[in-house]
Amino acid sequence: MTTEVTPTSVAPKRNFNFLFALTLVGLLLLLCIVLSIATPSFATGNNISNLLRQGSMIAILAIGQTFVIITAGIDLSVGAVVGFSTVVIAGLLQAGVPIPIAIVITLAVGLAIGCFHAFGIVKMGLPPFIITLATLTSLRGIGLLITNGSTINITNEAFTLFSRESFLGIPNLFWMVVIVAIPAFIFLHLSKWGRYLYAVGSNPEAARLSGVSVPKMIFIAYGLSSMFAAFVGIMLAARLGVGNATQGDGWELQAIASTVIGGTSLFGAIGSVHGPLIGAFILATIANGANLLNVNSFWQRIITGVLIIVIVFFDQLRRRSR
Amino acid sequence: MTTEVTPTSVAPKRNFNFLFALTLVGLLLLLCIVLSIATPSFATGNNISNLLRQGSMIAILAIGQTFVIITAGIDLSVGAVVGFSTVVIAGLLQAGVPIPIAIVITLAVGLAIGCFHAFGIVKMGLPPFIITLATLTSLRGIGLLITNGSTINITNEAFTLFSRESFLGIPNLFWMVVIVAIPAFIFLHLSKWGRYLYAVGSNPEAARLSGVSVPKMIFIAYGLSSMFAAFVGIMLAARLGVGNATQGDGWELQAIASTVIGGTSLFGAIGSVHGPLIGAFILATIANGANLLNVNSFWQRIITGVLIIVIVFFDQLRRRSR
Amino acid sequence: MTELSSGAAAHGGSPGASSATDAQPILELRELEKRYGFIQALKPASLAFRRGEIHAIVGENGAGKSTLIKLLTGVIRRTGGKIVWNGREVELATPNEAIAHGINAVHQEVVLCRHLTVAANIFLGDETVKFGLLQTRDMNRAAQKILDDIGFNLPADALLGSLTIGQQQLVATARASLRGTRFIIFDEPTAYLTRSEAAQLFALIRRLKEEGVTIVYISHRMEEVFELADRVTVLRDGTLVGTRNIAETNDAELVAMMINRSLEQIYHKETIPFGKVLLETRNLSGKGFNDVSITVRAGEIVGLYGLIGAGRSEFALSVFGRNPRTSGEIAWHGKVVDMRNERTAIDLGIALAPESRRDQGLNLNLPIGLNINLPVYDQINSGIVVNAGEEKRRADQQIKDLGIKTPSRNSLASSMSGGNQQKIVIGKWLNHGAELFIFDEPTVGVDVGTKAEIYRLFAQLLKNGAGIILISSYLPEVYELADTLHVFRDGHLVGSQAYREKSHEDILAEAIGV
Amino acid sequence: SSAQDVTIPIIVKDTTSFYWQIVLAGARAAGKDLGVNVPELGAQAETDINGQISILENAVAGKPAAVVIAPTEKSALGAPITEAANSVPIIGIDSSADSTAFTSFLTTDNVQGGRIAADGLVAAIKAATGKEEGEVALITSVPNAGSLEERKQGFVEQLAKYPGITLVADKYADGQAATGLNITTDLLTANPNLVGIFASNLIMAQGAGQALAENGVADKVSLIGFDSDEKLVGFLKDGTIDGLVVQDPYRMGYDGIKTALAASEGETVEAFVDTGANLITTANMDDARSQELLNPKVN
Ligand SMILES: Nc1ncnc2c1ncn2[C@@H]1O[C@H](COP(=O)(O)OP(=O)(O)OP(=O)(O)O)[C@@H](O)[C@H]1O
Ligand SMILES: Nc1ncnc2c1ncn2[C@@H]1O[C@H](COP(=O)(O)OP(=O)(O)OP(=O)(O)O)[C@@H](O)[C@H]1O
Ligand SMILES: [Mg+2]
Ligand SMILES: [Mg+2]
Repeated sequence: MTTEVTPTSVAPKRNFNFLFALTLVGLLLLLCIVLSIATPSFATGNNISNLLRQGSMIAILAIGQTFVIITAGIDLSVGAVVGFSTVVIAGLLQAGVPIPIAIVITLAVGLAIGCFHAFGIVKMGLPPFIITLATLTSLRGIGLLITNGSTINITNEAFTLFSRESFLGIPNLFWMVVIVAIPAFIFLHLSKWGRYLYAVGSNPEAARLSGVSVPKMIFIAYGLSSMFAAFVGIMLAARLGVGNATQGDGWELQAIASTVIGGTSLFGAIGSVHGPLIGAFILATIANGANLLNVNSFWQRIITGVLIIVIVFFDQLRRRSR
Repeated sequence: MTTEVTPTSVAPKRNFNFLFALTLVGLLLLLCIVLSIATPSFATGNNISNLLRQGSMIAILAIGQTFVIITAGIDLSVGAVVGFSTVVIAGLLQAGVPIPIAIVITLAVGLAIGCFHAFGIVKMGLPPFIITLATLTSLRGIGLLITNGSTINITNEAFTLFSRESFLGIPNLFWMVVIVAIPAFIFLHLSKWGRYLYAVGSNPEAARLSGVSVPKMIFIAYGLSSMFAAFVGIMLAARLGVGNATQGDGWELQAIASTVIGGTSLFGAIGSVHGPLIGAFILATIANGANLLNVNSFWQRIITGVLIIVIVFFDQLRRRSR
Repeated sequence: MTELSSGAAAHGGSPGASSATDAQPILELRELEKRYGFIQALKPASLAFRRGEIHAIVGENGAGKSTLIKLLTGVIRRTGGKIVWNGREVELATPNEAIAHGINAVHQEVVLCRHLTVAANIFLGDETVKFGLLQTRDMNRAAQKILDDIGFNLPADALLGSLTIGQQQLVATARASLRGTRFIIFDEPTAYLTRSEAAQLFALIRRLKEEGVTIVYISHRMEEVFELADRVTVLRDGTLVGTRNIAETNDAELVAMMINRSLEQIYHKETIPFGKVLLETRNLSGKGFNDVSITVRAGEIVGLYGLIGAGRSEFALSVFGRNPRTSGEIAWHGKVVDMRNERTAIDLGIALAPESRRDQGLNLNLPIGLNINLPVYDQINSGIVVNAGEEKRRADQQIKDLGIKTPSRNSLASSMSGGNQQKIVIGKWLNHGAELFIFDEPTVGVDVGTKAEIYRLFAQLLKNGAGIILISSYLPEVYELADTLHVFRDGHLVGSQAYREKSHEDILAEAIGV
Repeated sequence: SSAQDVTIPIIVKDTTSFYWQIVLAGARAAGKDLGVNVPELGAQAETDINGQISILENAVAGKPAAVVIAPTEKSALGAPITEAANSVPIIGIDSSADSTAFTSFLTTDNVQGGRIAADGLVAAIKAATGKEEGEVALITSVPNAGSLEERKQGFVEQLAKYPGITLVADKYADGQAATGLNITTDLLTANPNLVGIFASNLIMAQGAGQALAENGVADKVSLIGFDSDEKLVGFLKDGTIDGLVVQDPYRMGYDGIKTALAASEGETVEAFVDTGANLITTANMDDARSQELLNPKVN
């Protein structure tokens, strides 16, 4: 439905994206200003640190999700991959594997899961929704089986401390966002791979006829998405100090919501790295503000739902009017 | 991206659908035969009754979901609508509203939710994924707000008894499936409305230029989906004897899985009423069998995920080979 | 067949001659064939393309022309036979392999990314990269230079989706000419082009030929074939019927080869007395057109001619209730009506066969029968269910009347060739019936034989008391058929004339505005 | 100091559950009685550890006088609580955490609750069949919820003391009453000799109770639930459920706030309080104490 509106503008795409990002930043700033006035505890260094920590994981998931959505796909498994990865890294660390190696192995597991998705899509012809839904279901089962339904305690202090510390006054967890977002930005917006990703999402047949390997791009998109999810799993394990297969429940929907709020089109071929980042922090700010203002948690859900509608609606409006 | 494979079939589409349904029925029968051999308790009248009860709710959700998916949309809200409807009907019954009126009001609430989705899609230009995701979030919040996080106990005996009783040896809950499926079949496969639904899913602009009111069909599809969900909410309230806003969590994914297992294409314009029905009962049989065989519940998740992949894969294979 | 086979045999007899001489064909097909399941889209065919020639391929809809092209560009894989490139046997299994040999094509349907810019599309798969970073500015500049050189007036940094189909087709052409350094195939390139755009294209093709590039040119328009080609090959039902030097053949012979019978005349015109006024637009304005007043009477064909983008389709869509009007009024049978939506128009007795069959005309992944019956489901119910017998009867009738080449009404529309798809769009409205038919570019991609059929159908409709608005960018068509011909330019009506009142040149001048 | 601008947030595990709503009701009452401002916070699922940590961080950022928290996971909440305790006194309720920084701790021992359930189940089986033997099953609402795992541990440990009783099935559901219902009906089918079930939280007890009623085997199969609401009390009354292990959530909430206020004002408070878990059966359900536990003043 919503037959995509043919953009008739001749203006370059870049400016448009840039403007859109500005609007979103404006919204985020507005939220922050309102909250600063409404509650004195919002604009404190401590709270801003909290906010940065709280938004960071969904932000990274949203970036990975964006790659997938740009190819006109979807990755429902990221929440499950996060939970599973906490189990993997916790298990490895408790088995005495050194931190760097444990991290590399966990990321490799994530990558493998992503490749499995791409395999299902490319070679088996499964819809992305289905293959990632199946993984979502199975992966939690496997994680629970490994831990026998309990949690693995991580006793490695160095590992868990990392998540609570800061560098240059900015929480380490947020630095992780920076570390992921900059290469992601270069990949998507400045390299030819990014260009191919858009081409695949826009018209896979055209991409194929241009010599772009569509399967390869699908592997890259899903591989990155799952690897980012594994990365978030590592961050979460560090933050919680436990490995637990049921963590990250429903995060896929939060990541998708952030992505869409950030201007990504679920029909593919439209999206950026900065949009989803801002989208994720808008959602985090709403939750943070609601907590500070002591808004009933049920109201929080209602507000989040309504805000998703409002933000995406205005995005659509602007796109159509151009 | 899974550029949809152009079927080159020469055989009539109808026969094709029919054959596909047969294969699915075959799979279901195979499952039943294996389980009958594996455990003596499977093929007992009592267990079959239980099985029919267990599969009935997802089956009805899957039929509604099919309408939506045929229009190339998706309805993520059905689980939340089920939970919300249990609250509505429980509240009404406890307020002394007579059963028939309470049922009609609850169905009307469901219809209104569906119309809201259609409004968002048609008038506000929101992607179906987003508007129904927003409802999913908000609706649980509203339900929790109404009940203040607790359950509403239904003391109306006549209402709760209904779900336990049988008619002609078949559980009433399964009769509900029959009552929904027959008109749904006529609607989708025999009436002009069904033809229009397929046309809208295949190419809304072409449908529009052929005189089909696309908005009307979108309203019908989402309205029916939510109304079916409200109907399932009523069944669930009767079965559990409580209203509780957090019920039905994740049922949307089960319904979508049933629909896709039943041969519906997430790209729209392909699907039937009987396919999703069988899909839902395949999933129910797997769960039932796993319980009877005392399979670890973690394994159950894994098996379900793997089976979804396998079934959809073979469906794709057959479609492609034709 | 005879002449061709002997030619192929002569080349086939000396496969060892691998030195690239001028006499040696650049590309040779030996018993090439393609099946889709049971359908044999191309029967074993042997054909040799000479270096630097312009080789036209003509044939009816579904004859296998596009299939042949797709085989040569690695889009689909052959199911039998050999392809010999420069004396060596090649696979041509992937688009990349074809590109590597310098073979490229402009396909019948635009295959580009609408979300990317023109420049990004032109360089897709072959980007300029420095230190791993895209050199977007360089590529924009280079693309602009290419476009300017060719003479296409298009902005390189515009999004492809913001261009008309014709302009997109030109981008595809620019792209192909960059890659097809040895061999370029054009599959009905002028179907969506204006006359001046077509002239630019012809100039480009001639230039390419001078540079030694071999050109294969597929078209349903005979005059283009005679204007451009050195040789012409005819396909019928997946079979190669023969090849002719252009100097040694004529229209009639080619048409006879294509349809296996002779065709005295394509344009079928009968004088039918005009009846009462059906439709009148009074100073109608809307998005894309301004202040248009026309009248259509029963028995009359009103032609709307103009360059692409002149506003004719937008006008038609407003008359049909698809797009809102901003001012003016529409009168139907003398009474002013409010054309609120398509349904209103259809119920009044107006039918519109839209210009883009893929985007507007067809439900591609649904059966042909459903497509044909879509507007009439209101009329063929028994009770609440659709009358299945009537549904079948009506579908079969149109398939028969229009000669739609399909094994069954249950086949999907997407498996039809371009021209056959167009016939489904027309059949849909013939099935429904109407008092006023609006045909927007009804013969795009339709072969001569079928064109003649369609024109004969027009006469039939007129005799039954209907009126027709015929929108076409193909001047001979409107010129020969329209009782009244209106010319659009930039959304305005700039001239009207009765049947054959003015010359081609005058009308063209009006349309271009010189 | 004027208590009016004293803020003491309470953070529970899952605001969508009735049990935690009772805790919040107790806290709310205490807030009103003591003139303290009590924000009611909590994640929306018991398994959302990260959510609870974020909420704790946010609560501490608001510079409250003290924080009352029911840690959702023992080890994961340890470090955050220790860190939070650097700036405010922390009062733990319900469950423990790996932190020594609690100023005071009011808890039910969930392991003990599991033991009580085992004893209660065996007693009910004996009352129904005259023997302390037979097959029993355990249904847990969701995997990975700390308190449910503790109940399971206590239940299994205690059950081992009855040689005639065997645990034939140990099932996890997905938090849905309907799933609990389906699992129970299938358990009954697969184990025709089943004599007892322990459904270790409120939602599962609702589903299991409904299944026994649906299959008409309430007399044959004993059922023990955990926590209570109107529905379960109804089941208890009509004999579908034989016993409920009931904690005192209201008191936990009330005393939690009370203790926190005292601690914030520098008074010494008791370091550990056990609020207890009791088995309520058809026999003792009309006692005054039972009625108090079964009918907490939620609103
Ligand atoms: N994907 C496909 N599956 C099955 N049949 C196909 C497919 N593509 C083409 N065909 C069939 O192959 C035959 C040749 O089609 P092709 O597109 O080559 O025709 P064409 O000569 O280009 O016709 P037109 O002038 O209408 O474009 C037609 O009968 C068509 O229906
Ligand atoms: N979606 C749109 N939004 C804005 N302007 C449009 C849109 N579609 C078309 N136009 C503009 O309206 C004008 C008329 O276009 P229209 O398609 O009606 O022309 P036409 O004469 O029918 O030519 P064609 O043969 O291409 O259909 C053009 O200037 C075109 O750019
Ligand atoms: Mg063709
Ligand atoms: Mg037009």
